[in-house]
Order: sequence, then C-alpha cells, then structure tokens
Amino acid sequence: MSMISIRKDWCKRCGICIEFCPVKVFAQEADGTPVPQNQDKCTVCRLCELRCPDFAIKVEVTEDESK
Amino acid sequence: MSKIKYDDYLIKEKLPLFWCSGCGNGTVLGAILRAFATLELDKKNTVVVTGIGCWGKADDYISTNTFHGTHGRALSFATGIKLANPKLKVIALMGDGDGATIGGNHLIHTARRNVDITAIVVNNFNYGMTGGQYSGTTPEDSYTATSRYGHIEPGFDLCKLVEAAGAPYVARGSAYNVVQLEKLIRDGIEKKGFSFIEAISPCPTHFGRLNGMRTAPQMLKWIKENSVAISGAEKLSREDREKKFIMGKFTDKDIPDYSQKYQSIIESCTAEAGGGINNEI
Amino acid sequence: MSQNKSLRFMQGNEAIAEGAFAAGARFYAGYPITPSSEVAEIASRRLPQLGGLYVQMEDEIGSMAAIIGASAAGKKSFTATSGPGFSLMQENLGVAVMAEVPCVIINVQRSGPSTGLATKPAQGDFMQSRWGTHGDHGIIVISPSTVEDCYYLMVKAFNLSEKYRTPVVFLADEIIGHMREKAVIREINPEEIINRKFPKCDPKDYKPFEREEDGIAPLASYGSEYIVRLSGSTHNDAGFPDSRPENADKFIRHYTDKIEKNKKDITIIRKYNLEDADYAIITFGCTTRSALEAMDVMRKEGKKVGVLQLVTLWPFPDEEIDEICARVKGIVVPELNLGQLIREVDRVNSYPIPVVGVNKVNSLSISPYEIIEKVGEMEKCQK
Amino acid sequence: MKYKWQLILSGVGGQGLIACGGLIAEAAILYESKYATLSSSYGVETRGTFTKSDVIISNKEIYYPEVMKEDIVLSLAQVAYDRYVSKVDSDACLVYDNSLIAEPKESKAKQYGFPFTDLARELGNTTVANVIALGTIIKLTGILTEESLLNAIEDAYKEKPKVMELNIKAFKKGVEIAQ
Repeated sequence: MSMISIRKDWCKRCGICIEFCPVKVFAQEADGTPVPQNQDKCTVCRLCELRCPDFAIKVEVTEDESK
Repeated sequence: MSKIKYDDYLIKEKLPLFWCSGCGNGTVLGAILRAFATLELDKKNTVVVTGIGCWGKADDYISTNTFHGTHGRALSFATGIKLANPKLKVIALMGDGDGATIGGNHLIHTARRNVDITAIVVNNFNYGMTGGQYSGTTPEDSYTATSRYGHIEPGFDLCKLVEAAGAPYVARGSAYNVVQLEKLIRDGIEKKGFSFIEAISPCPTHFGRLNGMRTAPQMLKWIKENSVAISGAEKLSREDREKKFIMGKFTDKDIPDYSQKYQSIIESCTAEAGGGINNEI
Repeated sequence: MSQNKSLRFMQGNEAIAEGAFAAGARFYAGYPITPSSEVAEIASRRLPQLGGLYVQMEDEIGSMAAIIGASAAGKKSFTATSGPGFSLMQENLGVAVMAEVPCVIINVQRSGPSTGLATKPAQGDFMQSRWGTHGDHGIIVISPSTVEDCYYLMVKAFNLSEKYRTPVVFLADEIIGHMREKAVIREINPEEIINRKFPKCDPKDYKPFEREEDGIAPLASYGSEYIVRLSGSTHNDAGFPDSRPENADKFIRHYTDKIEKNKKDITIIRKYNLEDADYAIITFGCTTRSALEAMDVMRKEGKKVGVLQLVTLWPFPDEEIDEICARVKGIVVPELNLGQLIREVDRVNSYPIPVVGVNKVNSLSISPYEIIEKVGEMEKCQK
Repeated sequence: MKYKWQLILSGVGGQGLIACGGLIAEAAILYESKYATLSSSYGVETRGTFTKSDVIISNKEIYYPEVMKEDIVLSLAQVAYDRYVSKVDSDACLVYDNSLIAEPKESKAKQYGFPFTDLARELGNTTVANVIALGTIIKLTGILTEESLLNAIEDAYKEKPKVMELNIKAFKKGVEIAQ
C-alpha cells in the first residue's frame, strides 16, 4: 500500500500530477487542488512526486508492504 | 540505497517556491537535488553557482555553498571557483537567456577549456522573469512578448553548440521525463570535465500562453510529443529531426580536464623552481 | 625581520605582478590588453612556479567573474587590464562590492575613449575608477608613480582589499606601467601581510554578511568547514535575497561607509616641500613625476612650490586637501585628461584661491615646463 | 662632472632600441650605483614604424622620465635622423648609422656617422647594429665605463652564451671604431 500526501501550502494547483498519473489516482477539487482519490490503484511509480514542480507530493510505502 | 535524502539539500523554510504554477524549474530542481542525494555530495565541498533569471533563483532553495552572480556570467564565476580549489564540486545553473544568450561566449569557452563544472541549463525558450521576451533558443515562428508577429530567428541547438565546442559530456533531458533527467544530471556531475545538461522545461505563464499552451499539462504534452530519443531521431529525415527535441546523451568521453593539465604544469614548474608555496588564505 | 633586498632595473608592470605575488596573490584571470599585457605574461609564467594558477578568459567580463570566484574559494586573486577592458569589468566589479569579495583590479590607463590610442598614456579613468559600476558603493583606488610603488603599493592594495572585503582598483598608467627604472625590492615579511578575517563561530551560526564590531564580516572560503552563500543581489546577513527597504538601506550604506569611515586608515598621500609653499601642485600617477621635476626647477629659481601627491585617489582625501588650500596662494592640478581630479579639488576648496588645471589629451605626457608656465601665470596675476 | 645624461635612442621598431636602452640603464644602476629610467614611445605595430627610447642617467633620483634636452641622440633610421637632426642643440652629440643614412644634414650638434649596420653584417648578424652603436656612444661620451656595459651584456644573455659572445664582440667593435 502507498500513502500519498499533499502539502497544500506548497501546491500551486498546476494539474501536472492529475494529468500524468498513469493510473489516474488523482481527482481535482474545485480550486484545482489534487486529491489522491484512488490510492488503491497507485503502483508507486512516484512520477507524481518526481514531476511535482513544488515538492508538494510525497508517496510513501506503508510499513507492512515495504517488508 | 543512500541514506541521504534530496530534502537534506532543500531549504524547506523557503518554500513554497517562488516560481509560477506549472513552471518546470521546481521539477528540474527536484531532479538535481535527488542526484545530489544519490551521489551523497558533501555540502561543504559543493558550490552551486547561479546567474539571473527565474532559474537564477534556484540557489535560494539549496543548502550547499552558493554563489549568485550576474546575468550570463555563472560559468565564469564557476571557473574561478573550480580552478582555485579543484576539490570542489561546482554546479552552474543557468537559464537559456543566462547560459546560452548573454552568456553564450562563456558557455562555449568553458566547454572548450574543459573546466570540471556541471552546467545545467533549463531551457524554457524565453525570458520568463522579465515577461516572456525571446531568447537565443526561442524556436522560429513562435510568439513571445518581443516577437508578436512570429519569431524570425532560428533558435540555438544548445547541445550541438556545446558538443562542437569540445565538451566531454553533453546531454538533453526534460521536465517531462524526470527519471531520465535525474540520471543524466547524476552522470554529468560524476563526469570529470565540463558536463552540460539541457533540460527542456515548461513556462506556461509566458511562452505557453502566447503559443496556445496556457496550462502546464498542455506544455508538458507538447514537450512529450516532440521528444525523440537519439536512436529514434536517426530514423527521421533531417527536416523532421530539426523540429524535435532529441533526448539523451550526445557525448560522453574521458579527456583530461583543465585542472588536471594545469596541475602537471605546476608540478614541472615547481620542480624546476625547487618547490613552490601554495599560499592558502 | 627579513631584510632581503635586491637592487633591480625593473619595469612597472613587472613590479605590479611581483608585488601581487609578494602580497600572496595566487590566482590571475585576465584578457590581454595593451599596455597591461606584461602583467598577464609574467603571471602566466610565475604563478605555476608558486603553486598558483593563471587562466586567460574569453573576455574581461569573464575575467572579473573568475577572480571573484577564485577569491571566494580562498585564493587571493587579481586581474590586469586597460581602458576598454576596464569598462567591461564594471558589471562584475559591482558583484565584488555587493558580495564583499576581496580582489585587486589593475587598470594600466591608456588613451581613450573607446579603443583610443592603445600605446599612449592617459589618466582619463580617474572618475570611472570611482563611479564606473552602477549603484552606490565605496571603492578604494590606489595610484603608483614609480616602479617601486608598483611593487609596494600592490601589497598595500591586497591588504586593504582583504581587510575591508572590497575590490581595490590599482590605477596605473602607460607611463608607469611601461617605464623601467631603478627599484629596491625588499622581501615582504609575513607580518606585513593582511589576510581576510576568517569566522571563528560554530559553522551552523555562520552568516557571511554578519558584521563584527569593526564593521566587517568574516569571510570563510568555499570548501572550508563553513557553508558560504554569496550574492550579487541585495541580500541579508545570511546571504539570502531580502528586499525589505530597511535591509537594502543597511547594506547599500554599508558599502560606502566601510570605506569612507575608514578613510584615515586607507588614505596615503605624499607631501613635498609644502611647509612653506606659496603654490601647490596636486597630482597623481605619472603626472606626479612631471610635477616633482617642475617643483625642482622652480625651487632652484627660488619659487616656493610644493607638491601633494595623492597615492590613494578614492576615498578622496578631503581633509588633507582642505588643509593645503588653507595656506597656499594657488593650486595647479595637472592631469592627462580634461579635468577630473580638479573637479574634486574644486569641490573641497572653500578658500578664495585659484585652482587651475594643466590638461592634456594629445597622447603625450605633461612636460614639467607646462606646469612651470601655469604657476608663472598664476603668480603674475596675483602680483 | 655632469650629473645627468639624457639620451634618445631612435630608429624603427625591431632594431632593438629598447633592449639597447635597457643595457645602458642596467649598467648605470647595477654597476655604477646611479639612477636610470628607460621609457619608450612606439606605435601599435611591433615592427617597422618610428620608435624611440628615452634613457636618463643621473646621480640623483629621476622624476620626469622623458628627455627634456638631448645630450646624446642615436639615430638608426632615416625617419629618426630627420626628426632629430635639426632639433638637437649645439652641446649635444648626434650619432647615426651612415650605412642607412647616406647624406648627413646641417645640425647644430656634433655629428658622428658610422656604418653600424654594415659592420654588424660583417659580424654575421645585422641585429647587433644597436650594440655596436652602444659601444661607440660609450667610448665617445664616457657616460659609463665599458666594463659596466660588458657586465650588463653578460647579465642579459647569461643563458645564451653564443648570443652573449656576439654582443660582446659587437660592443667592442663599437668602442674600437670610436677611437
């Protein structure tokens, strides 16, 4: 399992994570803020974290699966 | 796996970043800091040198030694730093205006001289900070704040330029393909001698807006669709090739760098003069 | 104390280079230009022998940048140029001011403007050396008049540069740079050398622009135990950009104040026969030699003439000049330009005495007779 | 005894006039404890145009490094000779190369013509015409001793024994023809 966290104070709502997630994990709030709605689909490719221009996304692998 | 994380090099107190929404600078900065972490660069022996422009603000967020100089001159400051103390890792961050337009002469000569510096040019095809005027890499026929009727000058192919100038390492990546970009940067830093990495990057605020790509995803798609690997590019016609961003490593060779050659001069001179004094402050 | 002296027949430019090495300079970046090129040639030959480094850059913009970088990395650094090159260096000279990086810039003045006459002397960069780079700033400018000066004053130039964390301009000229004469060159003792203050604090507390009581911030080198952030943009103590008005004000005033408030320590002037002088010749650089010759001739004729030589041109020695103005009947200011130093003398002078110039821009030096004539004219008017 | 000598060494670029002035000044400073200055005036081109060196030798410190009144003028080219022949005073001495300057003109100064270039050719190298002239000037005027000049020549070429030998020969030749 993965845990995707978004720092809203750093996020500028550019939409890159939403657009380019290969498995469409993110939904978008009215103001453009990404919401990791479908976290269960996440393959931990980390492209959202790597591409985020604002260091606002962290993808962490939760304890039990990382073993 | 390295214990050092990229955010050890990031000055988090300075965030959120200064750049516009969707600007590729932050993405490239992330790739650089991740490369630093993988290579476990010692902050005290690393100097990041920047010029002026949006990308020239990058040093504000980096916790190594820094030097923030003048527009176009980052490589010259970096040359002095590196040659004065060859044990330092020196990384110069420049934009396309900074590194390849006003600083074009320094770029080709630093490459020719083969000073052991890693130059990372973020190419967003225009002067973002001052409102989106055209630069030396702005593509022909595109629109900028100072080419409202369509740009009539062709843009530089920076990799070809630097390769022709003799640099031992020349590569191009983009803010779209970040995994590749990070790898190209890492290899460049590890390279002894002048290494040059061009990072194609979106500027939705200015270049994008005037060229029908108002959002960051639109710009990244444009970069993606126009990117082709070196192997793929070979199959294209010359005409088609010129319209594409060819991605990958163009040159990767081992030749002695300036400091190494100069050291042998010092050794032969001091032997002759009966031992020299290295007057450190 | 070492007394190693050698009697030399030496060229000004050679003495400049040797003075730099004696001061501890171990890095030169430059672009050759007449009449300063001998400095580059000597540096290229001597620096590797001393374990230092010479690099010939693609232009003077890059040269100036490279010496700033090298100095920040811990090597005392210098460059030499002339008119057109000095103009190109102005941009990054401002960086040295703003980032407070010590370095020495030698300008062997030639005839201008533009390319001018490359092999002919001039003193037309007097004002440029003060105001050449944009924005408010203070600067130290030193001007030699003999070959020995070239050697000893270069040591002084580096010392002041290191002490005040400032660029120092060494304003020579074609005559002094190219002439050869007798010079007694003494080895410089280590105690005569001033090196920049290095921080003593815990590395985590270090701020590269945080001033100590003496008004100067310690400067660590890249590659030391300290993280150093230097910037040519308006910055705070830590070296981060800071556009608050109070911060900008604090730093911009500092660049001028640290020089002007230490005037007493920085200023060097030389007085010749001024005690009883009716007329004073105020001069600098090569023209000092014409003035002293003129003074000699006139003293033999019984005329009470003295010379005030400005060795430090900037900060400008207002007090010393005012003191001379108070007790002479007239002042002659000979200079190889159309009147730059005289503007400053005029500004300082508050007495009802004439201040007249001898100005020449025809590529020839000022002859002692031209000064003698001017003093004579003044005398005649005042009789 | 005269305490100050003012010399002009004139010709065209490439004749070694600065080197020649250097030998005189060096001999004065290092071997006769005198003061000396050497300053040169030349065009932007290295070779071929009018060049002159001003040498001043004095028992006391020299301020103005240019010749104010010529005591000795050496002219190794027509252009240089023409410039000084009518300018020099009656107490000056004008030495010129009569292998290059065929017809001497009226002058207040005492004139001495010697075939420096021809003699240099005989020695196997025309570039030492300057040093032959130097020997002649030293012998004619006695401003410095021959020994001091020979010492200066030895210093100048100590790493090139063959060049040193040629220059010593040239200097001695100059002294010889002035006798």
